[in-house]
Amino acid sequence: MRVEMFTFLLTAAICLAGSAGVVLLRNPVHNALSLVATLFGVAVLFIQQGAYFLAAIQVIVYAGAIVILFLFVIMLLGVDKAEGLDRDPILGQRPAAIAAAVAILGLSLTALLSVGSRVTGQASTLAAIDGSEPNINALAKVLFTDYVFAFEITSVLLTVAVVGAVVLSRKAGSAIDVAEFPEGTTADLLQAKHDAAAVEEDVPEEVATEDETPEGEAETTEEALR
Amino acid sequence: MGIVANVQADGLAGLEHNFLTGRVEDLIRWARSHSSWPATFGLACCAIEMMATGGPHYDLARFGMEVFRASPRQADIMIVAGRVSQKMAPVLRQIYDQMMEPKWVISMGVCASSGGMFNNYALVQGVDTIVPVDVYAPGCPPGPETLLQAIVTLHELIETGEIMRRREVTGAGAGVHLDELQLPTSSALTIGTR
Amino acid sequence: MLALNETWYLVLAAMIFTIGAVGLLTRKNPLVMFMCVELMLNAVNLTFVTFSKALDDIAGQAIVFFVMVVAAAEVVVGLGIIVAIMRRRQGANADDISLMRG
Amino acid sequence: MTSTLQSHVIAGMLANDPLLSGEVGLTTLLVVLIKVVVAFVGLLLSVILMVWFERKVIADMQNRFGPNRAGPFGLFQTIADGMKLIFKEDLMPERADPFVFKLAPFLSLVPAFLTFAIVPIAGSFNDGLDGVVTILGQQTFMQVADPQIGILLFLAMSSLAVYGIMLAGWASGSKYPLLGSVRATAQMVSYEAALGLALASVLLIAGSLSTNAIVNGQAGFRWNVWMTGLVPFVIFTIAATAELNRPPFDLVEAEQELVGGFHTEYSSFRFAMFFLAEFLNTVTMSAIIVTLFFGGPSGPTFGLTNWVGVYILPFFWFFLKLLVFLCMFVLFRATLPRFRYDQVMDLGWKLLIPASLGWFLLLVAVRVGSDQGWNLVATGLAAVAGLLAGAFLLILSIRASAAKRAAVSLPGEGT
Amino acid sequence: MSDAETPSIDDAELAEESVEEVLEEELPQPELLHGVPVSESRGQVVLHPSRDEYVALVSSLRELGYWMCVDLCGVDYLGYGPNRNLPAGVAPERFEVVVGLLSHSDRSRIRLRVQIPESDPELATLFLIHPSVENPEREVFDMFGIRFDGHPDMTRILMPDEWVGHPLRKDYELGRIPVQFKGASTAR
Amino acid sequence: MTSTDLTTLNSARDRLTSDGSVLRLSETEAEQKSGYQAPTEEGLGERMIMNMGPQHPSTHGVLRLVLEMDGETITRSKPVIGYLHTGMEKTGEELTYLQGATNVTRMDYAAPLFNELVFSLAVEELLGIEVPDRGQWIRMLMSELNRMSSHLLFMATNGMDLGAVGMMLYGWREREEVLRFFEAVTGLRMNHNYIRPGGVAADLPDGWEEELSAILDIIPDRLAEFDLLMTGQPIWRDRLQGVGVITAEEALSLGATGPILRSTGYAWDLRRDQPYLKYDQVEFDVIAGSFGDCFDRYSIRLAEIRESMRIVRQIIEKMPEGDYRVQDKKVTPPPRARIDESMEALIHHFKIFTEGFKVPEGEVYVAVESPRGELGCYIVSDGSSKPFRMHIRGPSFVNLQTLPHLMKDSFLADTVAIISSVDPIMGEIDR
Repeated sequence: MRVEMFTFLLTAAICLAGSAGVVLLRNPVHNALSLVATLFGVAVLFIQQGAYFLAAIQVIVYAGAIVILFLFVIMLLGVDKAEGLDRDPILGQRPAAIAAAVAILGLSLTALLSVGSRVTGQASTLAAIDGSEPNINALAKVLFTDYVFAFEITSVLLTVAVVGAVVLSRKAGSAIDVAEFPEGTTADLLQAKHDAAAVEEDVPEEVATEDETPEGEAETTEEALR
Repeated sequence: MGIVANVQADGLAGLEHNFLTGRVEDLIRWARSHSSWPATFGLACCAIEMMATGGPHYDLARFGMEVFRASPRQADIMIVAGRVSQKMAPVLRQIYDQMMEPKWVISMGVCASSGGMFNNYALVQGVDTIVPVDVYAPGCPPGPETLLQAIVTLHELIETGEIMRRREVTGAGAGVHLDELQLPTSSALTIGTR
Repeated sequence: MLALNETWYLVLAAMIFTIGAVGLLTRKNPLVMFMCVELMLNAVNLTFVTFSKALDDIAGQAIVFFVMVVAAAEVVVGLGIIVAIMRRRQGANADDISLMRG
Repeated sequence: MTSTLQSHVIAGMLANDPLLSGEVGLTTLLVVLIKVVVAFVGLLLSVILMVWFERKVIADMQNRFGPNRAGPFGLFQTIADGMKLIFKEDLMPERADPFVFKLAPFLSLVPAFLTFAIVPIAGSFNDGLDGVVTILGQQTFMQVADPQIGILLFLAMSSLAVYGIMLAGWASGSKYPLLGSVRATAQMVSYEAALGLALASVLLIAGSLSTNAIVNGQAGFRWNVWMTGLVPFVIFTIAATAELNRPPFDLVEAEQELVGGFHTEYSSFRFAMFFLAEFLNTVTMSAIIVTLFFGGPSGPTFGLTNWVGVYILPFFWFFLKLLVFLCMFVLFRATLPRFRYDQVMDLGWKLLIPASLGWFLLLVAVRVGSDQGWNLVATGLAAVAGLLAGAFLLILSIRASAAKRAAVSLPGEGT
Repeated sequence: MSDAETPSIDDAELAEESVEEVLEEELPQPELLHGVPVSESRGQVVLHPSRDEYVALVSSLRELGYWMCVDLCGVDYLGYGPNRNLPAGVAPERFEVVVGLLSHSDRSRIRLRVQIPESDPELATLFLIHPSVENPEREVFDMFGIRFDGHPDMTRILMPDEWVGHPLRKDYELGRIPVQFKGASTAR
Repeated sequence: MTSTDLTTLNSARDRLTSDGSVLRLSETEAEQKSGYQAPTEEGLGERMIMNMGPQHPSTHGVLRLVLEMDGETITRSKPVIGYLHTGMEKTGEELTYLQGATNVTRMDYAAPLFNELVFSLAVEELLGIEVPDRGQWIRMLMSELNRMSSHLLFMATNGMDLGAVGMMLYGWREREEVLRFFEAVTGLRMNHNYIRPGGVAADLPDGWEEELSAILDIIPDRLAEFDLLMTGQPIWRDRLQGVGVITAEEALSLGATGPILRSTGYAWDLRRDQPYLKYDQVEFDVIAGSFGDCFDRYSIRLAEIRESMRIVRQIIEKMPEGDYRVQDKKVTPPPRARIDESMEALIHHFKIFTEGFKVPEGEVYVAVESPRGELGCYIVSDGSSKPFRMHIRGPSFVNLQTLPHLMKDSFLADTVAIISSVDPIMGEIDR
């Protein structure tokens, strides 16, 4: 029992620290890593409650795929800069959020602690957990019998999601604003050079200086969007 | 993670010397001399001979040196193989600075050591004006035998700790000069099972 | 020493959920907001598993399974949208996404 | 309540291992401790030997001697390398993210160690024995743990191994490593799918996720490599090579393009950890292949039931099989040119994943057919026909999309 | 002509004068090929277009099968003797740009020598006729300081951007550093 | 020769000058915009400037490439050179004609004998002397062997660049066999200074035929191994075929010569088309490709090793007896034995090595087919014993201009294959 309590407390601490990290840390990569910590904690708690398969899936799907995807996007977009937390997005949003949080937590804690250690509800008769049967087999049985329709629906959902993601992330022809990249052909450059009276101001230098100044880029796109 | 943050002198120079640290120091020197990974720093003709030294006939791997590291962070020996131009000099220095202590430099060939036959505007006359050189390998280009001799010499210096003493004296590299080896390689020597 | 029972798990889940909710409301970076949603989902999953254990009912775990699948789908699509937006606007945050209107 | 919960938990984690089914006493803990220590030390030793072995074998293939100065036959070469790296100056790049930079090597090292826990390395699987051995009077398996979810643990760890590489590249704060790590992530995530699908075929035959049960099921040369029809094995091996970032899939550290890939900025002991992790993973992956497809430690024990038949011979078989795969990986490195990034992706998505999925479906069809008592030949033929149709459609769609892409890009080329 | 002569500007001026004198005295009609004076050097055909004729000549030679511009280099004739092997009617200048053209069809080569005065070291680029001259023209600019008008990227190629001077000019020092031997008290 | 005519040539040229595949960015700006540890604000989805080299494992020495990339695709690029600039042309003006060969041999260090050859040919052209037959055949023998060693070096580096680590070592192993012969003949493994104005430095040593035929016996087997490891290797073919494609017209416009030009199907080889030495007396094939891609360039070089061996076999048969250098007191130093006997010979020897010999005024351009293409030498003589101007037309220097066009729209990983297939030698590019 002591071991169990110890495991729980440790894991709970990791979970809470991780989730706090997700909210409080400024760098998105650190946020993602904190999320991984929480996910691991939850996986351990799953194991503690006998849900082995879910624990494994939690690590494989959440940590191995979802958070990796997050990190991938963060790196791909290069948004791995620390975000300032000082500015309040909407006036009073933050106090309101805290208030709401206190309310939610207060309510649920009151509800939970008032009933003591009892869990209300009926013990299952249909899909009871049989101690002798491995957890995976039991889960598989209900998934492919009682919930087979839901299972099929989720597979459709996943397919749709994949297609959607591909369509969304496919690079449209105008993904790069050509105007931002004055890709003068050599002939153009030469022509321009001949035209321009001031030969000193080399055109190649213009090409070089104009491209990718992040601020300018953002401005032009902003204008384009409006 | 590294136990050593800044290795100017021997591995544990800061500690008081007793039997144990003495042994450990010997061990570290042994490790350093038997595992000195070269940085890939080929410049000119000498680079070809340097690569030939890594080839089957001469086999640098015997000294545990076939691990040419592209990243200077992981390399121990910089073999300046070839002439260093004025344009290259800053790059050379930058790469040297990127290498981690302890690091050793072999100046391979007369061009690197002194500018060689190209005493003109374009070349740095001696790479020791840019980085401290521990061993000079003469020749234009030095044959693989000469390079091997330079490497073996360097390894001996490292293992005996002589290199650090010399560095303290000169304030720069150890500056060991070698004679060029003119061994006939006409013998058909094939290493390995073939 | 207190005995470890279901309430502990439920309280922990409630706390994680709350933290996630606060994050969702206060952060501006859409990616971080997404992560907060994942936190809340995890809290709910933990609750499900706890009840499944308490009531000896495997159905709770089955539902967690579905939640995970749906979460994966949601993340895929959500990140797709974010990538599409961010490509156009460096450093976009959640407040700017209203620009998409119309 | 709590004690049942606890035993349940432990039984679940370590599954069928008889060691933990009864009362958990001090001896039990001792046995577990011994197993952990032996596995850890053995792995480290095997890595040291593996590095030496690879350098020697490659040297021999290239008509060279290879390391021969450090110790007899250069055996201490790896030790010298390790010592030197430990006592080398350490660096934290200016632009690096200190915490993540320090964390990353551990993230790539730890999963490699953990995976080995589920590999059975000895124990007799003949004559109805299921690999049970007796240590200090306790019955147990010759593996650190045998969880219910054994193979899923392997998948989980291999998906975690990505973190080390990804974060290392990001935390270095420079361009080459970042490119390397983005490549790595894409590659490893894609090949995990093929890996998992190839694995599914094995699980279908074995009917269990526990490695002990999988090995047990292969006793008497009913090895999965032919029970699953070779294809999953080939796919698994290719995907595993990609997962390991070994040649010809070593784009991550492709020296020729990205200098050192994700570990460009790493020096000293942190680099040694990556180095260690790479070879550790190679050993572990070979062990997993042996376990999944080649019956692990099972092999002829010549009717011996004493310690020779239980420890020595099975371990010998296991080691022999392991060596074959280590040699295979070395051979890959010595001979094959490197793939290009898009070729790796194409191979993964357009060939390996469809092929492993198709083969899995074929196996399922045969399995269902035999369960239902259908005519197996007819079932097989129908399944093959279905798969061929699917493959045809896939090829057609790939062709169509390639043609479309070419058509789109042509006007852009500017005439 | 002797190799003991030290190169100096005076000599070059002298050389120019003497050639001019020769031209004024005799005024022979230069032999023409492709409309420009031609000479021969060791059996190799050399054309001597003026700066104005240069681009048009290369262009028309290209039509005639000289498809490839194999070489383009500069020569600084500062301090060279009077005999420049120039045909009559071509006034020697300090710089020359030498262009080698190759015709694959009749397997012949032809060489162009264009005189560039020191006062105005500029020449039109061949880039739009033979893109292959991009690097060589940059090299000539780097080494001799001859600018190629219309070249898309007229920057230094071999020396660092901030380098001062043009090394292959005859009045640019070789940059030899006296060899110092270890222990020697004075430089030798 | 092929279907190339002026119209297609013109359109190719116009395409080259207008497709904007060259990144016209000065070195300093490229440095500012990127760098080895440059920031990554641009992100990977956008175009970014990347500096590759000058110290990069696959840039063959000190080539630096400034790449503009869209993700992993290269949109524009520019090779930046000069990191090995040695001032050899300037130094060459300070050295006598006899010393000149020592200088030029260090340019293309993979094929040093060709540099000496072209320099010597140019000087001889100016002097108006004819090298005796045996001297010419020895020159031919040595340069063909050098072609083999150079191409073997290419095989090694090309394999290495594409990740076939084994190939690296195999290439060196074979090259070492050839170098051993060089050492026996010239006394040095590289930078021989063997071919000098007036002939060669020394006659072939005794037993050279046996040594050569030993080499010629070994290498074909080894080349068969290359075929096994590379030519027939599916990954190898995938990596090279269709990568870095160039047409004959583009190659002509860009001045590309050697294997790059021949890979396009345009069979132009100076050995056959403008014969020098005694190439008109040996039989060999000019290897041409058909697609102009990296694989063609690789296989042309592989086949040229075989052709070179064919030529070497013929040379062994046909090697005439006689002098190996001109017997002209003005140019040739007296034989070593005579110096000990005669005071006159000693003075002669002293004078020729201190003052050198005078070369009549004039200018001349001579070209030979080096392993990388047309290697030319332009010498202006003012009648003194030192060249007034010595210019080397390095094939790599000109061939390097094809890089941006070859690399346009290819992947970062392909750049390595492409650079490798152009086979640049920086010593010759930067001189």
